[in-house]
Amino acid sequence: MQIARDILLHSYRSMRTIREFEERLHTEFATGEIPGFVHLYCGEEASAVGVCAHLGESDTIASTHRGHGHCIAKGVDVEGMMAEIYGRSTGVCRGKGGSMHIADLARGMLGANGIVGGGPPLICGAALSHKLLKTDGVAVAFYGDGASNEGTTLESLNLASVWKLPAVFVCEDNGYGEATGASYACAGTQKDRAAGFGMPYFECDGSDFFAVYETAGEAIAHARSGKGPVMLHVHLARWYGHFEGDAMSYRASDEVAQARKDHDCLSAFRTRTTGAGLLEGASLDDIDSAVRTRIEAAVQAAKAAPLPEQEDLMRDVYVSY
Amino acid sequence: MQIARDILLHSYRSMRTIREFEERLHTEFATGEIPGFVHLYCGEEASAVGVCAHLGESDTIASTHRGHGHCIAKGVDVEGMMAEIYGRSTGVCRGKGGSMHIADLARGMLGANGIVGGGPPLICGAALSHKLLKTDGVAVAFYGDGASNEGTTLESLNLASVWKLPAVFVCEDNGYGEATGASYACAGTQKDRAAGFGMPYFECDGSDFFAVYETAGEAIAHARSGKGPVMLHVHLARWYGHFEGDAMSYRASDEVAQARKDHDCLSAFRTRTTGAGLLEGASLDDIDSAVRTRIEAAVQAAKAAPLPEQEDLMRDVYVSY
Amino acid sequence: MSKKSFRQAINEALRQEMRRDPRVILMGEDVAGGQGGSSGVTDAWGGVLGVTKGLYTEFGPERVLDTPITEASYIGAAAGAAATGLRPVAELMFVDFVGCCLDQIMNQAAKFRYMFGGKARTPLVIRAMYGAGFNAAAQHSQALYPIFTHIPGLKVVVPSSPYEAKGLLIEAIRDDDPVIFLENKVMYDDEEEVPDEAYTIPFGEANLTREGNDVTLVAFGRMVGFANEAADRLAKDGISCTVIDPRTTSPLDSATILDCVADTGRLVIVDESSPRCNMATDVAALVAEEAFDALKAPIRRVTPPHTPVPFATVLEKLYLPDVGRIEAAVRSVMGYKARQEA
Amino acid sequence: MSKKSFRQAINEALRQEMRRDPRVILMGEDVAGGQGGSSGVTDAWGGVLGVTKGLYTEFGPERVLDTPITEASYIGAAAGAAATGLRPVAELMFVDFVGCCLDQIMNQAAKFRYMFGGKARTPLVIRAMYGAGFNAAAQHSQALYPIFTHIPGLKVVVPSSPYEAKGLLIEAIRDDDPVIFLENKVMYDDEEEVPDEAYTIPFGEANLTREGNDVTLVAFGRMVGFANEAADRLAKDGISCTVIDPRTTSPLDSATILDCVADTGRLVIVDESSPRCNMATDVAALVAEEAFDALKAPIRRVTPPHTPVPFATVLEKLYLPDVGRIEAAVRSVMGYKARQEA
Ligand SMILES: Cc1ncc(C[n+]2csc(CCOP(=O)(O)OP(=O)(O)O)c2C)c(N)n1
Ligand SMILES: Cc1ncc(C[n+]2csc(CCOP(=O)(O)OP(=O)(O)O)c2C)c(N)n1
Ligand SMILES: [Mg+2]
Ligand SMILES: [Mg+2]
Repeated sequence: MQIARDILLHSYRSMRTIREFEERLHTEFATGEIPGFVHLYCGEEASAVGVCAHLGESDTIASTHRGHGHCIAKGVDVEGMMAEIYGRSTGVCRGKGGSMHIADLARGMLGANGIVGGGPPLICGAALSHKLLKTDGVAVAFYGDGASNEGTTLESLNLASVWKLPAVFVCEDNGYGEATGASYACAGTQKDRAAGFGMPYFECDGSDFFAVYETAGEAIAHARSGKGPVMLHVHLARWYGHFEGDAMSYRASDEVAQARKDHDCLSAFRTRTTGAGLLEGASLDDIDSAVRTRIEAAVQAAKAAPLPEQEDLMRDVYVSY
Repeated sequence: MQIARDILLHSYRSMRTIREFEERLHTEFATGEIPGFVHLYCGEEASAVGVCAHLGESDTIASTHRGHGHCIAKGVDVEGMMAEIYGRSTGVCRGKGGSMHIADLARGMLGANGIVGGGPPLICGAALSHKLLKTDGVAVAFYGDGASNEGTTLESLNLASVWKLPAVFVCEDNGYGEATGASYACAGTQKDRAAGFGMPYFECDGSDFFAVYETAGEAIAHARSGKGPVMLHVHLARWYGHFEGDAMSYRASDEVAQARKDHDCLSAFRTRTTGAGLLEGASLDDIDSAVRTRIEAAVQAAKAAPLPEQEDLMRDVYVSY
Repeated sequence: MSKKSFRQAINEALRQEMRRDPRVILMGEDVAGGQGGSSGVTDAWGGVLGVTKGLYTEFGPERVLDTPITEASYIGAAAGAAATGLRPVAELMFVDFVGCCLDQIMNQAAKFRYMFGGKARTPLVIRAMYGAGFNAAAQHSQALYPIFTHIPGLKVVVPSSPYEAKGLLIEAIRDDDPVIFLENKVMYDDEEEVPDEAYTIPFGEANLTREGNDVTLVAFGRMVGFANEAADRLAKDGISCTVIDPRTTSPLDSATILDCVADTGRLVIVDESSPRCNMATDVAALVAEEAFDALKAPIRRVTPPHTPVPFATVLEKLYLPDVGRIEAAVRSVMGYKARQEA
Repeated sequence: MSKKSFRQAINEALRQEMRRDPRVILMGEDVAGGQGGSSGVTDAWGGVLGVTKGLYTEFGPERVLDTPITEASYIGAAAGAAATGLRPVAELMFVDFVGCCLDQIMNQAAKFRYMFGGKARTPLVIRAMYGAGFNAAAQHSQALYPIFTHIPGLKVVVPSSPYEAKGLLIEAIRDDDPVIFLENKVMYDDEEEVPDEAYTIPFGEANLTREGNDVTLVAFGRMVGFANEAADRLAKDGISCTVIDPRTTSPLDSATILDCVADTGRLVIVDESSPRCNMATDVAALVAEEAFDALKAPIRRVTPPHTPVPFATVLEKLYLPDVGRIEAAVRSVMGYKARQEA
């Protein structure tokens, strides 16, 4: 499979932006300045980016509590995201949502979600909009291995099939729901579940951008062509705790180190693209440093940004009331 | 497979009792004397009876809105059921539950249920009780094809596998959920769903008592032996509308007639048992007439029974308050 | 103008709005009925009590969508569709089933706009039947509007007659916020004159169905009719009542309630929902805080007891508020003498 | 007796009851933690905020059951287990997740006994965290006890301190009805003297944390502490308050509330739940009906506004009732002059 240079560069930039964003949040959280719960997507970047590479702005995604990566991959404003996480009025949600509720409907981003399994039903609706409004769009639900057991998710697989919706169910399987292993919590297999709800099943290694890109391409094309929904099962590893503050005693001491060493989507991407002469190391270096600068600026801007005002408390509960 | 004579006679009596109970309710409902919603189990008798033949009083079942058959098969008092449906104080629930809420915990009958998909989670709990209290018992959830799509049902399949519960999930597939065909509402297959949640799958023709008896025997033995939950998919036809009052315009005009002709569990049972010399026609005739007398008496008793009293309104909301 | 039943009024509202705006769609269990059936007849039911009958035939399978029996996914789908350009009217059948899908209503649809800093619009209507009196027992007879009223981000409509139902449903469909629209199942055959053309009744504007000087009655949904009857009976004894139908519990027309209490000085609230944390307590608290000065007597509530809804007819009758109990409550506040006066 | 945190008090109550009665079991998401993990360490979390830490180690996997993330099925399983011989304590983590499992609570557990004519017993406890102040935003900060209080068949406990938490939780576990036990997440590190042995605090018996003559304050959960602080401050200005902690919203100790209002004639209610159809309205309605005579001033409610819970710290502070607002409400009722008097 040939991938155009600009897509490669864009994808690398997105993955690097997510990585930098998350690593920086990890450091910043430790200072105590970031309020609330923060769930990092580090190590899973290729999934969001490989999937979203096939989506246009009018396609729709729904995300999870671990949503920063999906937001960035779908094009949500990074500075606005950072400000949101800091609870500033310049945040994409004016500081009223925080990390778990970043959304940008204008960019087809239907929201991170504090409710496990909250997204899949919404995505059935977004897919229905695409179908009835004939936008040629698809709607993509990202959800975790833990969420793959929620009734809302399972019902949505069935509903999407019954309505033959242009929906893509991306099960991001990082092996854990909080501190519980998927091997404990998920009986059977995702593959059989896909069959159980009458949809094609795709799977791939989520640390390999090229594998995700290719498999997601097929899966999304199927849904977009009107043949009904699909499931894409992405195998991943999360590099930090469930949320910031989690000591991760339930994981073998070298599990994360191993993943960082052997399953780093960014270094794999670099090795492959430079090795094959698709991209030059220098271009990637340029991206790395541009991203670093951008995130630094985003953090500084967020810290300096104004807080919400009293009137924001009562605002936007309703369109009219 | 050899089935003891007393089991055969008991099973025939149960099926006949259900049939007579339901046919009589059909007639009585038309007179306007029976309040509320009534869902008849006619045509599906062999499922409840073939499954419950393998259960003792200390095993547990949970039923549905179409619950009369399960109750009778599990040994709930028929006179008390009739009185309940008539809203009398002599009813098994003192007239406070009605058709959709008949229960008898002392007989391991955890309740009919007005909520589609309400029973499977409860059965996980009952199975957990059996497991932890070491009763050697199993817990059985009856649920329809329509209910097979509810999140509660699907989550329960997973939970039962994760906890390795002695639970049996009996999907009574009569082809319809209300006025909607299962072919429309259920994507994929029940078999793949069982696999998707890691449990063995069994299926049988629900109009054939012997098929149900045999298959349920295997399925229940598996669960009882501690090997974890199973799914039993029973193919059925319902002989009346979804509830009394349903004109059934969504069904081909001969569909029910055909089922009554070719898939009548009672006449199939009679043909087979008398043909093979297992039972004599006269014994079955005796049962038929005894049952007829019993149901007639139950109806008369129900009609003559006292109504609940004012004090019943406030009673039994809590054990103590 | 012609006599229409509550059922017809709702059907007509849906039909007219679907004709007017192609983005309005319907979904729910058997809102058409017959999909996958052996006769090939579709639009077989038009909802479990026939309220949406004929809409599938007119608007087809793209706009009248039968769903599997999976409330969480299709109510959530309705929310998702609403946030992305459609204007879905989702039918939950019995409001009692909200326990299967509350999250999608409470944490998703209701909160999108606020959580997302004002960037979402969720023009969603959820229709559902409520109420006792149908011998439908504990899981098919609840009122539950207090639960929705409690949740910021939702609007809640409880129409009291066919005329009200049509105008309020059209308003709900045109509204840009999530609206819970509750239909008392016992009222579907009630009839009255209802305009043939489309019209709207604004939310948050109470309707005074009687005006009087002695006692203010606030009643919701089916209870409005009971309150009017009680008022008519009381009038014969010279007790004159104002009867307020707030129409929507959220937003609530507090101003009208407070004005009327300022005039009458006495308040009785009639609410068929369970008595704790319900609309009767809500209105009582409003008045005890903001019209305290005007009050000449205790605020009386006429509600069911704190029990599930019983099945048997005799018990269900005892359970529900009735005209007699409303009358008695009014007489008791009329007869009230403060201890210091007595 | 020793100083214990709210977290420790709850842990100890669970441990002591599990030791006492082998039918008491625990279930929930990561109530142990570590099942299926690669390190082999179990009891890795003991709940998301460490409240159940150590119980898995003591009681093992049969009695401390980690669940998949499927609230409807495991809360329903807890109800089913309760009806068949066990005494489960199920943890819902954040009460906000009740939208995923309300049916099993509202239509199953709560109604079994009534629907089944008194033949069921459902000794189920559902523990969950509630409350704002944690920057956990709109889906992890709600109070929601009004919803449970509204539902007949449930008991609802909102403990206000470590001492209260331990005694009320032991009572809940020994109770034979379904109990919703709500823990304010901001209070887990609060400490006070708590007896080491097991003890119970009966439901439906309010606790008077202050006694005074001028104003009755009724507050729930974390708000009790705020009300006490306000009372202490007001005392310095000679305003003497009774502070009532009802402990349970269902059953509610109406008698104590009415008695106190009879003495003080003035009532302020502090409730951190959303303002419509909440406990503040519930108590206000009770008093406006049954202690009307005694009232010398309007009943004031101190609650959050009718909005979801905002994320940013500044907004969340404005959202929550605080000591200053309680003080102001008390002063306003003290300063109240009826129009006719004025
Ligand atoms: C309905 C609901 N239940 C529980 C939680 C608490 N919770 C937040 S994230 C999470 C784990 C989710 O696991 P998974 O779906 O695998 O996603 P991951 O965190 O691995 O990305 C849980 C249990 C929640 N937010 N919502
Ligand atoms: C949660 C819920 N949704 C919808 C209904 C309305 N309803 C009652 S029975 C039924 C059909 C159930 O179909 P199935 O499970 O196949 O059982 P069957 O009636 O065929 O025995 C429906 C939709 C309900 N009672 N509960
Ligand atoms: Mg995971
Ligand atoms: Mg069926």
